[in-house]
Amino acid sequence: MRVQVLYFSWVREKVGLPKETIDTEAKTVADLILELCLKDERYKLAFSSLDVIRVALDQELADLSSPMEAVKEVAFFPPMTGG
Amino acid sequence: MRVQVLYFSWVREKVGLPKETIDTEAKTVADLILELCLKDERYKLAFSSLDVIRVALDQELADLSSPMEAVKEVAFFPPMTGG
Amino acid sequence: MKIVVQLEAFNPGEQLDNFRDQLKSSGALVSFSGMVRDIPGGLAKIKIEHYPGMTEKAINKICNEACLRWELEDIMVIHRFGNLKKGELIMMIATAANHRTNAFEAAEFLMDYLKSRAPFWKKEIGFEKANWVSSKDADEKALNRWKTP
Amino acid sequence: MKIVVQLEAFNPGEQLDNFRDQLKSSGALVSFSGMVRDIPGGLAKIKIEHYPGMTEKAINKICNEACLRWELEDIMVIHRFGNLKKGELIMMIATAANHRTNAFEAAEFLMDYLKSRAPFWKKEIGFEKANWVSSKDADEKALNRWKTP
Repeated sequence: MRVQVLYFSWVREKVGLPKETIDTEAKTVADLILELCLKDERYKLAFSSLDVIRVALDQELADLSSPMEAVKEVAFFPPMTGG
Repeated sequence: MRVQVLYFSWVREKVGLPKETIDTEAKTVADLILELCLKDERYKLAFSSLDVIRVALDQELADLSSPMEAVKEVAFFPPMTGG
Repeated sequence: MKIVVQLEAFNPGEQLDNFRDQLKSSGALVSFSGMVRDIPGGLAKIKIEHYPGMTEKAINKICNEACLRWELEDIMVIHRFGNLKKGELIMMIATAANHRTNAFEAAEFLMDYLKSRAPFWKKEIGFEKANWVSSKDADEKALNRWKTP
Repeated sequence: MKIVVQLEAFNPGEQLDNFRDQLKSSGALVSFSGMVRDIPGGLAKIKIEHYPGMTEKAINKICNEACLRWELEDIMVIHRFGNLKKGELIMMIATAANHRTNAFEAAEFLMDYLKSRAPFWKKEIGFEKANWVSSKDADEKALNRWKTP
């Protein structure tokens, strides 16, 4: 399965890129994070505190346990601070 | 004691005048209302439901039981509806 | 602090910009504008009566109370009297504070008190009949949430 | 309903007037404007990042939810991204309703959700250091009051 992965705010700064395309067999968001962390230290750094990581699947807020099935776009970012 | 008495909104319309000067020995606002009602039917009409009468003494909200001592200006009106 | 009671119409956008232009440190600005609504049967105009002299004092007192309760950088209250047509602006308030909760709460407090404690009375003059607007129980009850225990 | 996410500065007064001009029946109009505050040590600028595509969707969802919960005639949300200086306007919302409680509650609801559920991130760039703004527990807790039992 090929997904577009986007990073924002300090997650983007720690990962070192705004987006990338990834081939993955991850069943859940948590699986995907684990896969990324095994790939490179930068991901471990970005995902070191999962309680401050938020995720969107195809531009809808989701949970770390949400299934990745049929998802085309995953985004990781810290808690939002708009307004 | 000479006081200026002002009327607003439908209290003014029922009394039939916006203000008048009155010589009174009333000790409280309630005394003054009674005095006015004994004077003329128009006041009885205006003050027939005391629960919808509000009073200000020298431009500060007061109660029907408030003392009239040293007061120069009394105003009667319905509950306010600004904003 | 700007408190104005006036006969003349005013422009809410202009007032909002002027109020904001002189702020130094606030991060939050809340405004409320009250407009003349229609009534069943149609509205020719409303007429607002007030108690000159007391009105400004009463509004001042309400604004000072708000400044004691919340950290506010500034407050503005503009209230018209006289004849107003449907859709016309009756009044406007604005509050500026560091944080949004202060600005929102102070604005709601001001509105609740202006409604029931500032000497204004509205008369709705319809095409068929005219009525003084009655005060609502809800408006008197709204004050309860600001009562300190 | 007007939802705009833009780089450009805008004028709150003009937006308020435009919003009000197209209202037909509302008696109450609440607006909130958020401005860039200073930080200890001084602020060179803030930078707001967002998630193009998702941002508009998220704001739309929040506005639709507000329209379900309160009787509103109209809603406006304008939020900027990019570089902003101290005192500059970050965002503005407006709500129009028949009665003031609806307009106030809907405005507070919008602000609470925009703060924590719309994909914006603020970075404060001071003269000495730069920091991403952390989310506040208070902002997350603010959402609780809108949870239906």
